[in-house]
Amino acid sequence: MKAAVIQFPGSNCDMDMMHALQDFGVDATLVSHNATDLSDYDAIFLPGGFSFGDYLRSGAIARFSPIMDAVKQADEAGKTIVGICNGFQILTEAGLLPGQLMQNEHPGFLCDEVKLNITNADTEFSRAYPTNEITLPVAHGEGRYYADQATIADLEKNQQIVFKYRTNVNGSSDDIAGITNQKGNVLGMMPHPERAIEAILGNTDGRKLFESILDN
Amino acid sequence: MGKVPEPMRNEPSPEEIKENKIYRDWALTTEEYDLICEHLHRLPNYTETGLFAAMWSEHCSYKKSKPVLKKFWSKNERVLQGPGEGAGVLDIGDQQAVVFKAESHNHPSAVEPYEGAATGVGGILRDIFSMGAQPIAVLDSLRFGELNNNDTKHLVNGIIAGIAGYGNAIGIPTVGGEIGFDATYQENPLVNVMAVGLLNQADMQVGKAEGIGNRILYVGAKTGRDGIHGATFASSDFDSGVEKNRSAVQVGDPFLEKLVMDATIKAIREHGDEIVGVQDMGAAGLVSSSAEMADEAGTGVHLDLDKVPQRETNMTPYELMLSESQERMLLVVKADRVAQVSQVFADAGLSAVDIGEVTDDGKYVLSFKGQQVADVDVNYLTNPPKQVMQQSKPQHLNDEGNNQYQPQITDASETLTSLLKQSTIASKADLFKHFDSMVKTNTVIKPGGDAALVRIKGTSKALAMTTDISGRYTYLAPKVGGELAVAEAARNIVATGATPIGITDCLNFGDPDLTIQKFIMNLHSRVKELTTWQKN
Amino acid sequence: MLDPQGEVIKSGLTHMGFNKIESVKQGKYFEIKFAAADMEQAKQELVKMIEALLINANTETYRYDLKELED
Amino acid sequence: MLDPQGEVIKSGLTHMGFNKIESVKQGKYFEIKFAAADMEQAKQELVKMIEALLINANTETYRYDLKELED
Ligand SMILES: Nc1ncnc2c1ncn2[C@@H]1O[C@H](COP(=O)(O)OP(=O)(O)O)[C@@H](O)[C@H]1O
Repeated sequence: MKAAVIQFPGSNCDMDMMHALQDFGVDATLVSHNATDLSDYDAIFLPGGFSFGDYLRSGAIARFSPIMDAVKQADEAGKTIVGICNGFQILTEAGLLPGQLMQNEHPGFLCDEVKLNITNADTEFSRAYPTNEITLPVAHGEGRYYADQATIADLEKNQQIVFKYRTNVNGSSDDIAGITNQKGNVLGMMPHPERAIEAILGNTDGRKLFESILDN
Repeated sequence: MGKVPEPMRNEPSPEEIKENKIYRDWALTTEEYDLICEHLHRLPNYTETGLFAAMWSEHCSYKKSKPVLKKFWSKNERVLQGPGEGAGVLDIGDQQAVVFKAESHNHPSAVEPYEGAATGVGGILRDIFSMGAQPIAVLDSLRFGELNNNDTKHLVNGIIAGIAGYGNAIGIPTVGGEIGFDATYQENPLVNVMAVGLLNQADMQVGKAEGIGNRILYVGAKTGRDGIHGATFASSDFDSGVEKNRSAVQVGDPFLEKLVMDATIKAIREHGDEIVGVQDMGAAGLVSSSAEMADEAGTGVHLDLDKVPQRETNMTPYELMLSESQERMLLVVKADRVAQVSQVFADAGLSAVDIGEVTDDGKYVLSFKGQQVADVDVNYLTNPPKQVMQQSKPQHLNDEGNNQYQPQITDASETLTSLLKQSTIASKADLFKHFDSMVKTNTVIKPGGDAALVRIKGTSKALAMTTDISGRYTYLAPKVGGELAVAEAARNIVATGATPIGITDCLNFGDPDLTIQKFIMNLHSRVKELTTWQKN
Repeated sequence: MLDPQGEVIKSGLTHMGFNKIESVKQGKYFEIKFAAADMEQAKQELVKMIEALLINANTETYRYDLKELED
Repeated sequence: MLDPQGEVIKSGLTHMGFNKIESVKQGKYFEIKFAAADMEQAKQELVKMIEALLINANTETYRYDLKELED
């Protein structure tokens, strides 16, 4: 699998994502936000961080980067697209995923390990998980997922919700931690699976997410 | 020096400076001022007086504490760079080195908790990457007044948010630290931040302006009026006093710093041989960075101030030289390689501006709007006459009684619970959860342990790091307090299974006095002991 | 619209002793200087900027004031 | 004052093709409903709230509009 990790100015989990992908033997390349072509890649990863300082709203400015047209084309081609944390924020701002990420209910950055339920174990991002309960790191100040009730109802109906917080740490609607688009090829999530792939760091619950993607 | 350029019209003349002893507002003594006049064979103008005041301040020159600080035992086979540069550097094998330093940002944080703490993180990170190292961790060591006070809560919230705001955004994990509360710190919180970096030894940079004709490049944020202390007569374009006061607050921009950091490290890796010196602009910004680099190399510097990127209009040479605007770096680059080095910054959307050159005459020369506005000796400017510290034993040490305090414990479990309830002892997890401690995916032991442990990817090594203060002990008995701080830090390191290999100290005193001397002499012997013991 | 910050500020003010607060809303405010041929074009440009970037229409609304400046 | 946010928004807009932008400043905006005996007292309360909590006097300035509402 050839993967692209998009580097926006202010991305700071780009190298972590590269490290994780390489750990799984993926041929991963850093691609600048100024690039315009992603046709060489099978999967696109939008990493965490503070693109453009997260000034204005997180993800708001990044979504106008030249690379985003190529990301949209990749979506149209049905390629795998994953946005983690800031990447999720960019995908919602860009309209590739519904809803919006807002400031945490209790304002302030939160770095912790949180328990999640896998609410749809039949996606290309969750298929390899043998259990429904996992723990992943979160690190965000604007991770409160918000969408209007009709949108939430649609997400539920279409089984687009992949991860829910067992304890809602940021006030997200419907406890949502991660969703896919309707087609199921685009995933956005606030928790950081790429921080949970090595035993030495104390958590390997992120591994199955990468394995799921690689199994496709 | 010809006709006075417009922005400088309101500045006092050299005679007025002498007459009204204006230099004293900038903490230059009359003796020092007289020495300067004697050295120059003329009266220094406003800009020059400002340069000397800044460079001869204790903050920049350590003119009082240096003789004592020299006593530290700072050499062994690991030490690649001891005191004197932006940060200390220790060999960790495999052609790698660890770079680390701690710095306080107490006063700015007391005035403006969020920005004060945030810019403290920004400043210490620049010290690390200006050596060519990639910052890998931040630690913080904080002291506040008692927590039952609203002002303290305001300071705690602002300072924690400031450290988080800067460190999280720039993507360097805050992996450890400590927080204590004591009424002593009621209006004077201590905000000490430490940064640790990883260096490929081949990339090591020092702040040296070598090579006659080499160019001086300015990178990063534009210069504004932030952080300019003292009487700024020239700022009469402000319409109100309030406005003027505000301009003294430094505001951090972690987004810009990340761009500057990444590009500087890249430039050093790709053009290390053509980049002769790198220094961040910290205290006394442009003057201290450029003058120190020239002094280090025994050269002179000529800067063209019209080229300095400016955020505000009508700035004077004094303001440009002394501004403490954040996120700025100075690079000395071989004259024929300016284009290549500048390109690295341009690729990151930054501009590297050529603002001057290295000269052979040992002079510090500034030009502004076609005039020469300063001309002094670099060496004289950067090396104030050493001062012997006033020595007198602090009163509270004289007052100390002989009777030993013996606690009376009637109900041990109650004593225990009341101890655990003390804010200094209670868990700080509610505060440090605001710090991203995991970004970069190297943090093996996160906040909450004894020391933080950060692994080095691609090797089987990890670095243990901790910060400790023993304020109350040091106050009561400087010698024992110093010993205990070193010992506690060492214990924390050892508890992770690591071996202590180096110490950086960050001493927050009032005015330099006897305490420092005693404290340092003693730290020195303790450090020596520890390292000797480690070798055996 | 969801405004957690407004809520936090309200409860902060109430704690500080301002006890007659009914509601607090908070939002962002921008001051943009830009060149345009005339007021009509300026208005169109401004609305474009607002809707494309400055607000997120999911959760935010806006109002604006347009003023002509000498140049 | 330095306004990094305003700077970045400005360059964002410029990249998007709005190329005649001279400056962007950004700030916060609050709408507070509260009870007071009269306009004079309301004004005093408001200024107190602003200076005590809403702005950071070191880095921010403010202006306000006060309007009477029916209850
Ligand atoms: N301000 C802080 N920033 C990061 N980590 C902190 C901070 N304060 C405390 N910690 C973490 O909590 C641990 C325990 O703190 P403390 O109780 O002060 O330690 P000690 O065991 O040294 O008395 C520290 O080692 C550190 O990992």
